[in-house]
Amino acid sequence: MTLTPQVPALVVLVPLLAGVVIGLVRHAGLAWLLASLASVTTFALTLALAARVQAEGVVIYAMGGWAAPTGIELRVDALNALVLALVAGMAAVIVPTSRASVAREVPADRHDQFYALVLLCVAGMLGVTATGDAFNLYVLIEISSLTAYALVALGRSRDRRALTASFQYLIMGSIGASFLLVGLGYLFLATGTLNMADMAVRLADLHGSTTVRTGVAFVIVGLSLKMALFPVHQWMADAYTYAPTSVTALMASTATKVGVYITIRFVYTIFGHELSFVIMPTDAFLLAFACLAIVVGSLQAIRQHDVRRLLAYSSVAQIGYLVLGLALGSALGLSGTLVHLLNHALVKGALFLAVGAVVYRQGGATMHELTGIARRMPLTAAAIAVGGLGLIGVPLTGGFVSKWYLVAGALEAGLWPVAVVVLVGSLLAVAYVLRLLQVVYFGEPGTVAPEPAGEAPASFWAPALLLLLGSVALGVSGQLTGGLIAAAAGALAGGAP
Amino acid sequence: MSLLATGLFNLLNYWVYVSLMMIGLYAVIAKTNLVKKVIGLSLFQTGIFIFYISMGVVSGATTPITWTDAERLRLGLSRVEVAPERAAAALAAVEEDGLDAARAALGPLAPADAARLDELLARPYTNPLPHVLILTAIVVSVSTMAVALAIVMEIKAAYGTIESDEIVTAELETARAARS
Amino acid sequence: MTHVSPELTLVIPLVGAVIIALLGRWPNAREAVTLACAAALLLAVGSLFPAVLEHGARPAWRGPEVLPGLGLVLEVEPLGLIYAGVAALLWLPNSLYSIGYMRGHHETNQTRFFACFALSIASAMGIAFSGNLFTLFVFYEALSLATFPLVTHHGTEKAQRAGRLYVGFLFGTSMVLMLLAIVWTWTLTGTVDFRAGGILGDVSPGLTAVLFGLFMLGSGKAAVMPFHFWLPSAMVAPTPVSALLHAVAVVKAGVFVVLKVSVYVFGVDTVASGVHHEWLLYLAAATILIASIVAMTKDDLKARLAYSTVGQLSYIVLGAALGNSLGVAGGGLHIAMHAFGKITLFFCAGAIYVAAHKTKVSELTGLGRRMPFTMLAFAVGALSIIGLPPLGGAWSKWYLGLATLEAGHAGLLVVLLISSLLNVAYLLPIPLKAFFLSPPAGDGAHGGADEGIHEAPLPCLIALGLTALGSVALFFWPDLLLRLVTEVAPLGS
Amino acid sequence: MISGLNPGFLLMAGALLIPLLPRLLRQGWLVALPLLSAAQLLTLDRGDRGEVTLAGVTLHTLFVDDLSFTFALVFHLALLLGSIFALKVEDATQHVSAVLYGGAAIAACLARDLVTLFICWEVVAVASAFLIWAQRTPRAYQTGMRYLAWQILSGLLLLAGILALVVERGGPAKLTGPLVFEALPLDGAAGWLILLAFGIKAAFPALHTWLSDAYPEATPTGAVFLSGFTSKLAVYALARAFAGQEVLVYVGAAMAIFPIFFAVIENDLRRVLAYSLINQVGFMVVGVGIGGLGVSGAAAHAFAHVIYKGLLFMSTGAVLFRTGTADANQLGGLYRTMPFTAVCCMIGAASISAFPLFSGFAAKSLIMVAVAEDHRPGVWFLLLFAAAGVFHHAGIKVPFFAFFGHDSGKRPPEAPWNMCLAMGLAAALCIGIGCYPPVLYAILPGPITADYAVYTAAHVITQLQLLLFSALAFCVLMLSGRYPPELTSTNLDVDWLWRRPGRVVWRELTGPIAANFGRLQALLLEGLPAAVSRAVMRPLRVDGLAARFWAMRTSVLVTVVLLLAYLLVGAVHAAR
Repeated sequence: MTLTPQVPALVVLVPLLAGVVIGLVRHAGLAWLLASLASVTTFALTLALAARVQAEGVVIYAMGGWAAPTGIELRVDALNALVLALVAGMAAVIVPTSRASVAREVPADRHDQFYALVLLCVAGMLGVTATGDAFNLYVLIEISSLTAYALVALGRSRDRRALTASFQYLIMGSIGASFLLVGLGYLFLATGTLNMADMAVRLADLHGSTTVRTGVAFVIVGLSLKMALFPVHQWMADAYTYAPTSVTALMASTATKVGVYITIRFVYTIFGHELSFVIMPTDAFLLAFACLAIVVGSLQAIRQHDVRRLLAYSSVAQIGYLVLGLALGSALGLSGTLVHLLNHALVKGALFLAVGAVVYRQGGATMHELTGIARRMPLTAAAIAVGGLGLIGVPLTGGFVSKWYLVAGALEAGLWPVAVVVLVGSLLAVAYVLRLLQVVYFGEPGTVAPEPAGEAPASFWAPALLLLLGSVALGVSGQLTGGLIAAAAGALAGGAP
Repeated sequence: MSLLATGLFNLLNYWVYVSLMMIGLYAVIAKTNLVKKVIGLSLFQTGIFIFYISMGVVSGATTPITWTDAERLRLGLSRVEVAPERAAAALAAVEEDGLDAARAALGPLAPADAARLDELLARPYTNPLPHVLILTAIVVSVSTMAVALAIVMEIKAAYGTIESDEIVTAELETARAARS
Repeated sequence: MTHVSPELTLVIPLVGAVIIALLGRWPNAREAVTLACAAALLLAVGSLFPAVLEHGARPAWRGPEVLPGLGLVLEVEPLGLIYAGVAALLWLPNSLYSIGYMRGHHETNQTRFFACFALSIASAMGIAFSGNLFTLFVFYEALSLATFPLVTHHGTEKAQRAGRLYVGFLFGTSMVLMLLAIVWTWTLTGTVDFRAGGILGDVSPGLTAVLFGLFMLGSGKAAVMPFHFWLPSAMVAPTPVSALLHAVAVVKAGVFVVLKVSVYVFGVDTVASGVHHEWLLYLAAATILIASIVAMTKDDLKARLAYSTVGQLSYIVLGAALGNSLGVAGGGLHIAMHAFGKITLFFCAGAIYVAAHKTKVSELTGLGRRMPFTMLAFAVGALSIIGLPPLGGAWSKWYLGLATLEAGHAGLLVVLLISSLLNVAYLLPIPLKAFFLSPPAGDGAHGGADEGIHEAPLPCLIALGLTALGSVALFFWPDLLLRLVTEVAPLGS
Repeated sequence: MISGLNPGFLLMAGALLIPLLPRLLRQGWLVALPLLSAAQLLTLDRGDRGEVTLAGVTLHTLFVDDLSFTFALVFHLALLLGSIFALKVEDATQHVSAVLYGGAAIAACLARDLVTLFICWEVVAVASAFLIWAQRTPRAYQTGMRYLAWQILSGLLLLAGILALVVERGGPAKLTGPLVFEALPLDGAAGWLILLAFGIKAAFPALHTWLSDAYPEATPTGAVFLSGFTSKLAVYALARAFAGQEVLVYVGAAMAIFPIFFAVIENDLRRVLAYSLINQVGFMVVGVGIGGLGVSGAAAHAFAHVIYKGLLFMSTGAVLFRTGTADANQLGGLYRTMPFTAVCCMIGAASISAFPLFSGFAAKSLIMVAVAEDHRPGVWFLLLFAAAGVFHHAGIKVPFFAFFGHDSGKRPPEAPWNMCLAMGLAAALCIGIGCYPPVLYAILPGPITADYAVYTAAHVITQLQLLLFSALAFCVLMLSGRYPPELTSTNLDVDWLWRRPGRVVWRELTGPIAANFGRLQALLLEGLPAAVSRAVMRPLRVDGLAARFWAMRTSVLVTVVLLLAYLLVGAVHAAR
């Protein structure tokens, strides 16, 4: 029997099963090994899947052989093949290299649990991305979220505030998921189906009845919560600050991206252009909050003393960019969102890894502890520097490409104030990044701060630099991602009536 | 008055679900006790369950079990006064030509019986899908509760309290101590 | 005629920066690398001149594409060659001077200083030879970044504040205004390439005016008021950095962008035909006058020079905004003329600081007896800035003056002439008081207060002597420059 | 020698060598340089040469005709005499600037085109100012700055005029050849601007204050050079460009008259000479304004004037050098110990007063004749009055108060040999030209010929009458004690206008700019960020520790509000 036709299912099942298995082995090393193997395998599978999508077009996999709409199907096109590869790729980089930081930050008897949770979380996110069924989506979201709450709480051995952060995350996450559930209920009520493709077809015929509109409202607000879109972003700042380093790195680079992916899926594929942008003012709603997110998130980032918190607020702003692009409702905007999605995942993952290295060596990641680390930890510092520049969107990083698309998209739509907001946002990014770099490179340790220890283990800076390499590649080679992104954006925007 | 009554009673299930959600959210917002917050969350989710369950209900519908026409007719005949041979003929006809032919074969009935039979034969079944879904959602909700309560326990262990304002005070003091 | 490929002009200083960073422990070797790179770069850029002028070649290099049709492109053209030539030519004396200054002054972090300096030069080369707006923007930002550690070199609170202003104004203008204009141009025309005659032909006049404003104000390095504050505050940096900012690379990058954009994106004729460019003329004129008046009130020598630069830069902005080829020619010439004059002045200011530890204009009275050579060079530089023959500054003023009259703005000629008088008023007293007045009396026991002051270290003197001679030479041999500017903007048109 | 080389350039290049030479060699070089340059001048043929292209501008740096030759020659003389006079000055700055100054003036005279003229014009301006600063006193420094400001203003006006001319002629592209320096019409901005530029250097009324202000502050030797070049260069330029322009006649007449009054009440003898210089230049300007013979007269007068004015400044310079002062009230009776200087001074005074047999007579009479021939009796009388006036203050007052008058008790030694030599040579020239004018007439431009008869009875008698009555007036005034006393005082001249009210206007204009600029800077760099910080950043502080549960609470509330808002907006949107 050949496994090739089963690849879409395996992408979800491998980490899921691996997570379950790891939960049963009570051995830290073995757990790490299995988790690493599983994550790398999953990544390979997603790559294979992406190759297949590129060759064949949309890949549909009926779970258990039940055809849609009765059965649950996995449906992979260019867009979610990209996101799948991203999520699995980040996991494949972060999980195998997380051993040192996990050893430092998580109690020894919890290592197996840790890896099990991580894999379950990844499985949840992959499932969310791959599924073609709306209710299935809700369940998988909750799988990834529940594991994420637990993972955040694991940070308590370093700082008990992880617990309160986790609790807040749980409350907000659950409310968000519940809103999504209510919204799906209304849509189901109106269409009688939960298959996304099917739902899309039927919604197009309904022309926005009250039920449909209520459903759309619940879905969009629920997803905003899940994406941590301003003004419901507060949970993210806390969770990212206190979670174990590798968890933050993984979640910052994947969880919100999956949220954005789902939003794209709902807004473009399921609701369609007319329902989203003509009947409902989703574009205005999202644009307004995206702009606010960019400005307020960046301003808050400028104020922060703790670098992880700074990066978390920067994520709030970056999510603003992502949402802004998708709310523009054009191929340019969507391309911007997709490039930014990739770039921000790479950059933010790398930055949290580098900050993790500092935590590993210095015991914390406030400005105080980062002072002058460039002398002793040049590679970590380099990762912070390049990552910071990527956040700003300096030319030759992926961030610039996405910024370009977003500004062009806004101008194309005649929304020059939005373009200005995008640019002002990157200016504010300059402010917090340069402040950080000034401390890292030009700070004088010894008088105000502890003398830095040596360079952190390679398992911190090597993956960080690898990810940044990806960001730079994204920035200098339009061809690298251009094909996939253009296909995805074209399919979505072109699919609109 | 009648409009209000219609609105109130016809949409009763919605009112219930919305009320439950609001009560739950209120608890989440207003209560300082973390367990109460969790309970509020649970109430909130329960409201959603009601919404889903009521959504699948069709008044007067049968249970959502797959019936053949013959089985349905047999059930209907058991509820009305009808001659056995006509019943047999109808059952034969339904096998051959479907319900309409069977109804014709049955011949005239007492008006009350006729209406009852027609109602029985035409009655839809309730949609089972929402109920199935909500089973899953309940599982999710229970898991959420479990995780939430676990975290609350940990908070109690770490802070010695589950009152949010006391936790804040404790944190503030820690921060102040760290600063000085 | 053989010439180097344009990307080599970037590679030389880039590689230099890396080697410099690695040689931090061997200062002599490090400085040798700096000088060798400067010399190599000079040769490389020099080899491009005959190719462009004699053979009409436009050597180009295409780098990676970031978006379809949007990539790093270097293309050598005459205007860029002026800027690149100035930067490459002044890097050598500036390096020489830096060595004398940094050692004479026992500065810390010298490795970082020289490495960042080389990076700045690489960025300047990128700006000079950029073949499209995107490349221009990339290197423009790179220059800001590379110079940031130089501005905050001392790490003091004042330096950091200067750094914040520097970043705030430069990134603020470029990232918001200039980038917006670039992307807008791209969405409107589908291209960001520099083309003779401009690329905005099909764009409506109103939008053209908006873009013009965005581009001109977006080039914050041109320090047009009120975007000039970063420049005086950046004076806290070591003097070689000030020289880099004011003469070699940074502010010249700003005005170069202004010129290049008006010539190759808008086209000289478009600038002239629009009614919306006039505000820039008045803004530039106001900047010229106000900066001079403010310069007079400054007792701090470097602050005075900084405001002088602010005023002088607006000469070039004026040239670009006048919308005729004479203005472009004048502006192009002034890039070089001002560079040589102002670098001399800064070299002198630094030499005075190293030798005498004096920073105030009022303290320099009578210093000419102790530092005659420095003060003489200062006078030469000052006269060139004022624009008196036989110094280079006269020619740029000549063409700018012609341009104002040709454009029918006689009032602006008056502004230029008043500015010359004001320049006399705030620049010339410095060397004159140094030479012809007695120093303030000392405390009696040691004779004069200037007892024991000698000329600055020899490398400094050589450097400032060279640049002062350069100012003179530019009067007698401006032909090369003139051929370059007339290639860009034929005077017959 | 070198064909096509403007001798002025030779001088300017040679000037740069001066500081490098040891003392003796330097002195030799100072004398040799003007001689070398003069030799170059004398070998030059008439005509247009020395084509250079600078910055796309075609320059013809050398043009010799009678007019330019006359001025170039006398400038050489002035430079030579001045250099000898200043031979013993140790300060290389003065030598360099003097030779540069003279060289630039000569180069300017011999320039064919306006751009070369402008370049030399500016060098003249800057180089000459050093002769004032070299006095090295705060007062001299200030004066020098004022002087320079005027000179630069003149240069800028010239530049503006040239630029306007280029544009009037169709722009630089149309201008294939040089921008020839020739007669300029006064029908556009260009002509007037250039006239104004020349006018400043020629010390037109109200534009003259730099002269009377600066020359007395120059070094003893510097004043000699200053008196020689600047204003005569302006006369040359006027003669070249504006010969025959009516307006110059009136301006010149005014120039000849008004300084007399200032000169009479002035105490500083060098300032007296400065005023008389303006007066003499007035004669020349009138000559230029009349044109024809007038131009010849102006050239002749300039030639003579350079020498005798130099001589006068040399003698007062020698006095200043020996006694440290040139104030009339502190001098007197110096003839006892400085007889040679006194004699030379009197020869100079006689020349400036146009005594027959002295150079002034030979030159000035040409102008008077030209005025008369042009039928301008009013101007003629004015000039006559001016001539009387100049005899009064320069011819009598200067030698009288310095060498005779009341005895100051000072007994300085005779001037050094080099000064005496210079004065002697100058005096000889004054007498030589006065006795044998055809030497001068031979080189003059215009309709004059060498056999022009200057010593006609009418000329001589008119002049002598004038001089004698003037002398009589002086004597009467002196004897009756009504002559304005020699006091240290400041004469109110038009420069008061820009020294006092001008300063106030300037302060009122620029003060607010500078002050408001500072305020704007504070606002932009400190006030605005602080305000933004207050308005924006402070409310953002909700993310502190204390806010966490509050934040959760708000987050939930916000979520609900968001939902309701979106539903509402959606409903409204759909209803539309």
